[in-house]
Amino acid sequence: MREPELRQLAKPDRDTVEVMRLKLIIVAAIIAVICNVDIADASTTPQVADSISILPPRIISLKDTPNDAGTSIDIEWELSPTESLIPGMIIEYQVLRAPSPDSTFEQVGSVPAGTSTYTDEGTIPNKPYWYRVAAVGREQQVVSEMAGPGHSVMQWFDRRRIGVAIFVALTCTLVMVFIEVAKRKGKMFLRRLPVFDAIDEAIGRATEMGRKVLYIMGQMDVDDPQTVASMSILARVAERTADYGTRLDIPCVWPMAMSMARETVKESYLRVGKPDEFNANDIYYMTSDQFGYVAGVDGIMMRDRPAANFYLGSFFAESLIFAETGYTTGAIQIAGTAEVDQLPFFVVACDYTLIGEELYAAGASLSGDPIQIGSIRGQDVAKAIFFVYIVAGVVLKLFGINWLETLLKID
Amino acid sequence: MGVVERLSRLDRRYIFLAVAIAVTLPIFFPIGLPIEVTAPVKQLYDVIEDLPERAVVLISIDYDPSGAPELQPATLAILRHCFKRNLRVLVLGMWAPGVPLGMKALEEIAENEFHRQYGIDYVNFGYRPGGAIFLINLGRDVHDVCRTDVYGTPVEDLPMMDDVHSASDIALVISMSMGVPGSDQWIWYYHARYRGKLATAQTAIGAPRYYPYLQTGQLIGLIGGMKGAAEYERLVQTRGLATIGMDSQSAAHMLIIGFVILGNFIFWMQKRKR
Amino acid sequence: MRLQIPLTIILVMGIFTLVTSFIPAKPIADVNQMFRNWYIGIITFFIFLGTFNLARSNAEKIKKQGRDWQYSIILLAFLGIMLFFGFYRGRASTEEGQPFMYLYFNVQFPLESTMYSLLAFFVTSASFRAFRARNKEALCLLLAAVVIMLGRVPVGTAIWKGFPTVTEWIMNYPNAAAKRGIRLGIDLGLISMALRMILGIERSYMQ
Amino acid sequence: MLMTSGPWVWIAAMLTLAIYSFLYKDNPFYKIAEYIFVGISAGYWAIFLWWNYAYPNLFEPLAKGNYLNIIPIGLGLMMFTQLFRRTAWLVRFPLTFVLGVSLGLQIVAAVEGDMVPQLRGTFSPFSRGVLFGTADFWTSIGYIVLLVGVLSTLIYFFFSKEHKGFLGAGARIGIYFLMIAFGASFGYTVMARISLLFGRLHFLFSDWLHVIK
Repeated sequence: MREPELRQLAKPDRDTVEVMRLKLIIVAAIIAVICNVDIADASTTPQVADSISILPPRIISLKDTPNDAGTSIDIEWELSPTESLIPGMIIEYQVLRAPSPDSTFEQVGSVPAGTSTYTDEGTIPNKPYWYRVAAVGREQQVVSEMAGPGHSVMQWFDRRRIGVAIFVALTCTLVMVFIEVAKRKGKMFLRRLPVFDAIDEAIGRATEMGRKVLYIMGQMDVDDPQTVASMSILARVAERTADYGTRLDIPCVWPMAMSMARETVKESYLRVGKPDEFNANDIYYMTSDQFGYVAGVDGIMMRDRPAANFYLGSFFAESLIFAETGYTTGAIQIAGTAEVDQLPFFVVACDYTLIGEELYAAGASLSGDPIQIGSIRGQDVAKAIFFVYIVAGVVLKLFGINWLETLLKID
Repeated sequence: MGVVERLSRLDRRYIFLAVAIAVTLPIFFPIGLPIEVTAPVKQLYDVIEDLPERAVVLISIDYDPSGAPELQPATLAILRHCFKRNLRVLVLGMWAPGVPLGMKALEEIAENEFHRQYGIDYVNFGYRPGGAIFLINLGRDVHDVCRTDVYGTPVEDLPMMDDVHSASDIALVISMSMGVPGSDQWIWYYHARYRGKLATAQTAIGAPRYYPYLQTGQLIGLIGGMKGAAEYERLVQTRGLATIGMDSQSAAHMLIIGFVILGNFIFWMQKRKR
Repeated sequence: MRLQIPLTIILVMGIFTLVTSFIPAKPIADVNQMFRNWYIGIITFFIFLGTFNLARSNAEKIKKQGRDWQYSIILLAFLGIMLFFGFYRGRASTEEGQPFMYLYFNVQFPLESTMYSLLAFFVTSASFRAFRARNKEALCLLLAAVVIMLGRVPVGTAIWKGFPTVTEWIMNYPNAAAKRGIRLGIDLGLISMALRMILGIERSYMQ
Repeated sequence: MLMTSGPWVWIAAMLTLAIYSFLYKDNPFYKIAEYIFVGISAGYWAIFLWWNYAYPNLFEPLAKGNYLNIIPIGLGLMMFTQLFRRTAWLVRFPLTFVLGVSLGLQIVAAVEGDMVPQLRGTFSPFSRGVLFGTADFWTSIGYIVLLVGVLSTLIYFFFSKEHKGFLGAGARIGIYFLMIAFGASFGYTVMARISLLFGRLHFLFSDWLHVIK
């Protein structure tokens, strides 16, 4: 805290500081004479200083607050000269407002001494307002001249967020364009992820051992895209279990996700021609409480000892509890999540892990649906653009050109 | 079966037992590893050291029992420091489940250890709802937003509050915080309006986010997690919960590293055999 | 009708929310806020439906005397107790000192934090079996974990004063870099999935 | 006081031990604790959401004459049509409303809260000073590592081409970064986990058994 003060004194306008100090001494001396007190005390005790009158502040501008709903006005004023003459005499500034010049002014807010701006956040768009600012001391207050009228205006676009808007438009357009391309061109190439073989292997082993497959689709409901991505993988897993005649157990956190899973699995059983083997009761609601759910699933693992555990979707602190309990029961474990904080635990404790975006890509790739694959292609192009953007940004910065960075600025 | 073979099939329950022992033993047999005091903790200590006697310190209990292992030790250490320096303490909180924690802390330190008098040396206003709005009003008029204390006593009957009316009568605010409402509100709605000294204690997860506020001077001190609390305990020269906890932490961390080394040793031996 | 109207709702609501987040003007902002409040309100019904489902499935289990049905009685009893004490004095029933809060502090809270603290055990067992230097990648993982662990506790500082500094550097640079890369990918995956759902291309969530 | 009176401490301690017994093996005590937990938490959340969201946001305003709130309440009640086979499709109305609002918000949040600041943060620290030695050495190295790390991790998540040649090399580096990050995060969270266990053990030894102060 000491440093800024030093810097202030070192500033070129040292003269003003000196002059002010001189004024201060004079004023203090006058006060001392009037009140008959010791000079040394005078400049530091505001109670004494209150016996002379405060000079009023002066309003400089009334402006509409930019980029808002049109419900606020920025007020700026010149500080009362008293503040620099007798520090501590003014305690705060009150901002007063009236709907017309001759109606009564009411207080809308206050700021501590030394502050010269205030945003009045309670105005009606396009309505005129008049303002005064009062400097308030311990026993007296002085009101500035009236200023006005000021208006607040609605804005239809938040200009500070232009960079965000551009990137939203860019990514959305890329995805949509490549979905269209995929519709016309048919299937596109997508790198094969090693997890596909792992899925088959895990279900195959469960069948051999005559144990069931446990599928957990995470803590979130269908409004989390990860849960929906998990569904496309579930469709493939269910096809396999239907094929092999292995039981598929799905405890759910949310009722909506539960009915979605039921529908997905039912369709898969239908596709491989075994609709009779579908058992809706294997897909059931457990609880929406995080650790209540963990306690329940751990119980299932220990009692039924499923041979393959899938954890695909959004996971939180329970990730490692699942993975370690599953390991003790000897299950092959396949995980995938876009929750960055939980990835380390899955990577360490599971046999295969889909990292972040791979969760989304795996579903698309497994379904073989050209539309989904097309949107993955769109994501890839976006990544390529990010790559170029970053490289270009760094290179330009080294030449002192900053606009690529400025575009991304959000205040 | 060789040793390596047997170790590689080590029952996990022995690992669990080892963890329980590593965390428990230091509770009974402290190791007392030296704890380096970091600057943000020392800063807060110095500020409290420099306060004039009988100055008022406000401690805001903005956490619930799940934050208690990390934040309660810090609360105790700060209370101890305040009473040692003969300061007056005003306790309140913006988290309803935190009230019992504040009461417990005062009982332990103010009553049992320092035998201070309630209403004269310290007061407890319990849970105060309203978040940001409450803080704005608090700075303006303490009596208006704290009409009765946690036991239902009117504020007029608490002698300590006779000269505590607004922000300018409070020498220091310390927000013990694990989320919202908490330190953010104290910074944005209290400190921004009324200035005055403000410090915070945070959980280990939350602490890194507050370093920038230290640089700008909005915070005059920061206690991060159990480690920060242990540092403060060292400064006030007590062996509190956090100091014991840090021994447990050291033991548990070393145990894990030991298991990693053991695991790799087994792995290496098995690979060599093949 | 069964498909067209829902698809229209999601399209209109999705596009409206997306576009209007850039429009600060008051009438639009007010409507937006209203929709967000409705959203929170409707979401709460998801939980009510869940609670209902839970009660129903356990009641059925007791009726059919399925496996572990005795435990379901305990579950229903505690659910009932909690609901009763949550409502019996109106809004005041969740204030401090009420039975509802006693149950929260002394039953739910210890269960929850104990369950959470199991992680301390699992972190250790996972480190023992999984942190093995099978290849260079695994070695990186292992070394990073060990260095960071040493940098966090007094015993690490006692071994070498530099551990905290190295810890901070790893957290701030290589760790931040990889997380940033993952996040950028995840954002794209999320946007593309959300967009497909809004446009009605992805409709697997509809039963 | 809520947390120290006799019988309640015993209940909390017994439940704590019941959960820990699971570490030895599954047993009836754990099962009892498990079912209590599921029951009580379901009740807690229903009550919590009712008094904190549904009641103040929907029903109270409705009682005060804000009749527009009939729409969300109606949509919410439609959730229960799911219980009957013939009306189950009506769930689509509240579901698509919720999805529309939530997905729209999520797209903007992903770009504004994550994508744009992350992109910016990658190259904003660069200046001539960073590369040509006026900044602190390890900080300069750090920024370069950060840049390489972000770019190579991006390459790792490239799905439309096989990872060969330039992409292959980039992805390899990306994997190393991922592994360091995962290891680091793992090590970093150990402390918080141990704190939780310490908290529980301390509760048992001090509040329940009183063997330590």
